[in-house]
Amino acid sequence: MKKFLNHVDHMLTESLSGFAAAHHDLVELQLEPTFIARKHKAQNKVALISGGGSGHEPLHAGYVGKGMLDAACPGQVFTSPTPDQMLAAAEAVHAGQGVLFIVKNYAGDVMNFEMAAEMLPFAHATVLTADDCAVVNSTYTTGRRGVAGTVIVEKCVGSLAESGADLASCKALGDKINQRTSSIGVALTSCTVPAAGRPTFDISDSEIEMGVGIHGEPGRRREPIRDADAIIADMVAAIVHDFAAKQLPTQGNILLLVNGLGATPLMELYLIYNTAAKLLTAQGFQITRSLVGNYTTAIDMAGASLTVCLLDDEIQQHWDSPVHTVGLRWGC
Amino acid sequence: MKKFLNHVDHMLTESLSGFAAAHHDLVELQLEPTFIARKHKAQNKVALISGGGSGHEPLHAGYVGKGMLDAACPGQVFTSPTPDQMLAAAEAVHAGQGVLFIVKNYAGDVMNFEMAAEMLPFAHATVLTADDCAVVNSTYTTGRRGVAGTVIVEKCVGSLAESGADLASCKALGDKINQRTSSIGVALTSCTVPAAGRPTFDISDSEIEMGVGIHGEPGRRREPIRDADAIIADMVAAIVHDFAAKQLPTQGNILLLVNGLGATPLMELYLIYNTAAKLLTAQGFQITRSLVGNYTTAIDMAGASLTVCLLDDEIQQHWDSPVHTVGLRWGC
Amino acid sequence: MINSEQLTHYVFAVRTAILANEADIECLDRDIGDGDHYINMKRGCEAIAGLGETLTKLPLVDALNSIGMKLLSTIGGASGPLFASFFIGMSKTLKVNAPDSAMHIAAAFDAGVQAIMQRGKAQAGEKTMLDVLIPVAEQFNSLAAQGKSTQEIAVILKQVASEGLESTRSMLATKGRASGLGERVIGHLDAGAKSCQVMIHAVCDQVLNDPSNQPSP
Amino acid sequence: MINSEQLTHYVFAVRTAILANEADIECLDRDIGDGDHYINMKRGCEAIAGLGETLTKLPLVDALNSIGMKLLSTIGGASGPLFASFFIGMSKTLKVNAPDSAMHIAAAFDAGVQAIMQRGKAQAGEKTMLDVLIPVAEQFNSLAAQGKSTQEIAVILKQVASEGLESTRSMLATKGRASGLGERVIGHLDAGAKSCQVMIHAVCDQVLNDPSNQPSP
Ligand SMILES: Nc1ncnc2c1ncn2[C@@H]1O[C@H](COP(=O)(O)OP(=O)(O)O)[C@@H](O)[C@H]1O
Ligand SMILES: Nc1ncnc2c1ncn2[C@@H]1O[C@H](COP(=O)(O)OP(=O)(O)O)[C@@H](O)[C@H]1O
Ligand SMILES: [Mg+2]
Ligand SMILES: [Mg+2]
Ligand SMILES: [Mg+2]
Ligand SMILES: [Mg+2]
Repeated sequence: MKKFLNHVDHMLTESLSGFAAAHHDLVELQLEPTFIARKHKAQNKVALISGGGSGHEPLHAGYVGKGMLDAACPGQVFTSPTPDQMLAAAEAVHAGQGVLFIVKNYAGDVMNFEMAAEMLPFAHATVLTADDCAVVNSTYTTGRRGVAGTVIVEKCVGSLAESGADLASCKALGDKINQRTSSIGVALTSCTVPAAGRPTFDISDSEIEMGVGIHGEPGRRREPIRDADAIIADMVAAIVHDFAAKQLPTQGNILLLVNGLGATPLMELYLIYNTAAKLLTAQGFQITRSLVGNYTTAIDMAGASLTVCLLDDEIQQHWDSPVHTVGLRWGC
Repeated sequence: MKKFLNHVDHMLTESLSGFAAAHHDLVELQLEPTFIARKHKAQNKVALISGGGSGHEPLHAGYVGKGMLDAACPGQVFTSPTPDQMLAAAEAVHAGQGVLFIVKNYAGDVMNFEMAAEMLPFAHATVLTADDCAVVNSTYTTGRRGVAGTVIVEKCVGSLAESGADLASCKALGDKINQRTSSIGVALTSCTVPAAGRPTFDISDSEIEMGVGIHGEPGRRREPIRDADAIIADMVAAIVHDFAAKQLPTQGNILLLVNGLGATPLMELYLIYNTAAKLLTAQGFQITRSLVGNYTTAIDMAGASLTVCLLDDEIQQHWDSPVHTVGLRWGC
Repeated sequence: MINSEQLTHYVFAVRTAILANEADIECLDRDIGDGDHYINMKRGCEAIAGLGETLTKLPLVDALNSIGMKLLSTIGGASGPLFASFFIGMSKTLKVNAPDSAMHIAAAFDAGVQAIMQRGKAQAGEKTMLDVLIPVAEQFNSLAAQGKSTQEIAVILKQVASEGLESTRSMLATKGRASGLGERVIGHLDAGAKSCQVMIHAVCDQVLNDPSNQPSP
Repeated sequence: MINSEQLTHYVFAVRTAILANEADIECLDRDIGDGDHYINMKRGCEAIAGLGETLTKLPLVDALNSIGMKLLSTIGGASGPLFASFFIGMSKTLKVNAPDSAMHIAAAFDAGVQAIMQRGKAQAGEKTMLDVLIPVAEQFNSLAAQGKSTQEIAVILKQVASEGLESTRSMLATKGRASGLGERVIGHLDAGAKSCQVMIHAVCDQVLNDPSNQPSP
């Protein structure tokens, strides 16, 4: 393992301290328990709090700020944060209109946020994101994982909350976006969890993992590497299939997010975008919004995910509204 | 080599096409010869054109837009673009006030831009960036390389040009910033040039390359890997030493840029920022502006560079002014 | 039957055992999970060991509750809330029935396991820690009801824990992170089940070595 | 002495030789450069080969100029403008002196090398392609002045090119990308020098095999 680090036990705190120092105009770091909150507490709006294991940067701390989250609770690397973090964050950012938790659907995140919610002295609701269509949704599994689509939920619900909407409306928009969003990821290499000190999985130079999440879990299947176009065609097909399974139209305006998992150069992400956009357009979609870059990562994994969100006027309006965070900024 | 690609000969065009498609509101791609220009041609201002080998994304195409470049000429991977590209770009974006080339100081870039300049039918000037202090500047070498500090030059000169300043003033600001900026890079791994198909250099798990540029050239020396703090202390010392050698004060307001070389997770970049900021503050600097992320990359290299720019009111004002490009956006 | 001082001994024995099984535990969560289970367990064990003296001085129910709350704010991930629920559940039950017989302790253990099932919405056969914990709880109840000696109980529960662990090998995962992997999990043991087997062995060994538990000659 | 048809033969011979030396050339630029020199040379060779017929039909000076302009817009990097300058420089000189003697060709070659020196602001001894080209140009001039046969000249220039290449091994680099590496370049050959040696050998071998150049028996 080669990383810039001093001691593995201090890595997270040192990194969060650097984050808070570099962006002291935007955010504030609290330790013990750990959370990142907006520098200037928002008034009289639903407080949006997310969190999850670290290693997905800029998710979630990078999305704290005007028009998006009020606070983020970073756990250890790939490990859900703990309820005391969420309670302290809620205490700090609650602004009289209740708390909305945005939680990626993993057993650990769900249970920790659930226990926090049970102890929370404020009105609250939770949006569970579950956009990963690599995991077959059935009563036999804990359900689909939340991956890069979470960024879209955080952005749009953030915008709605900023406009003064109530808790129920915020939850409803989050649930709607989640329902209209599908993602799928592919890995060329494993990531290395600092505490583990070696790659989570071994993979040869001629193989890829199709259908990976964002924690270095193995994907649905291992397969030989092929031309990018062939890989992307499979990914697009999986998303289109998922749209059909969810009874969503496979045409209309979409947001296409090509997300790097950490170690993939922009040059490759744009090549992926090029092919995916052509295939989705041929399918009948209109790509009216795009995002390309590292928005939901898996530490240092080489790989990428595609996310398609079926837009409507409401979602598109909230996507376009001003946002000022470390990870997303426009309109101000 | 594992990359998302179809055929190595088409990679660049496919990637540029994806870039142009994803950002069609901002930029336009021309092929044969290849350049990226602003979607909406700027009027009555000095035209800013940069370019260089590909593989450094988002540099330079990602910095085309309002408040920054008018056009960028991407060469093959790590290979300077050719004069015909620069001439065509100049033809397309010249707006009556002359052309300023912003060129990173490499033999190839210098000579190709020089030949373009010799053929250019417009008033023109060139700013050569040479911020890499790993290369000892002496009459015996071609001089220092231009690396991540180039982003600061492009941002600030872009702002000045947008304000209507003339060619000489734009060149003067670029030269001034270059003079007040020092960078140094370190690599944990090599990058892989797609056409070569394998890593440019071999390096063991216990070594780093100190003083690398952005092309996978070996650095000044290979050394054992140490704690991040120890590595960063050496990098900060090199920059402080360079400031002294340039007769710049080693105190005052600075912009600190922690730049990822492509495969380094944000978590590590912020850890680096944390240590570098402390050391520079202890040295007497005041960090009044910061930038952390992948801004000038070396394809898929794991590594990072530090850039320190000594601010003055003029530079800071132009750094803060609105910019709307793919790679940098604020204030609009 | 058990007091806070003994509990503290168990805590240290568990920590030693988890640390000794680093390679196995880590490997299992890397194979079909995300590789953090060992470090999560270690962080939890260190935190509880850090309570040390404090635990010894508390009444048993409070000590158990403290362990649960500490784990809740320390481990995170899936295993954090589950192990926390276990200790909080045990504590609640012992508040009603003082731990003055093996049956009471077995009942408390069972309540802890129920709390895990509730929190995780899981049952036996889903390739989780419950495949160790449920059979152990059942056997514990029944052995205690049969009036078996502490020694006998400890020997049998070790055996049951190991069988439970082994049973996860052939299972499909339907809960937790491994549930995304389909058929690929078959042939692998579950990491959380391994931790539970290791911890149960550590406590049982402690019981077997405790002179106060030796059958009178 | 040389016409556009022969030039076209040389072009193809050069391409074949560059492709045959892929591993060596690529490796050298990877060791102390940025690894693109082979692919740059290949791209240039393919582009010129692509001109094919067109070249044959042009007067020699125009053919040389076309090669230069094509290389300029195809290769990029450091080697692009340098090789372009070489051909454009040669063309300019031959416009003045028609290529009707070995001396005129040697003078044109020399002018090409001068153009490279001017464009690159470099001299002999800086660990670049010039360490092959300058001695070759000098020897070419002097052998032609001595009235040596085409055959003799070709044999000797091959030797000089190889020696020039070898001479770069012990040099420090003071121009080009390798100049950033200090002492670390010692022991490595320069990639551009290698390409020049390969190209000069290819042209000389072509000369040696051309029946019209055979000494009458
Ligand atoms: N719903 C559940 N019920 C019971 N045990 C579970 C459940 N989900 C996960 N587990 C257990 O937790 C273990 C994983 O814990 P850990 O690696 O610490 O957390 P995470 O899965 O969040 O990375 C699994 O091996 C499994 O035994
Ligand atoms: N100033 C110069 N004068 C002469 N030759 C040079 C000069 N700079 C570089 N070279 C030659 O160019 C070669 C490198 O070419 P290439 O790899 O194609 O371009 P780049 O260095 O831009 O990657 C070097 O090996 C060297 O021989
Ligand atoms: Mg985890
Ligand atoms: Mg190059
Ligand atoms: Mg785990
Ligand atoms: Mg090169």
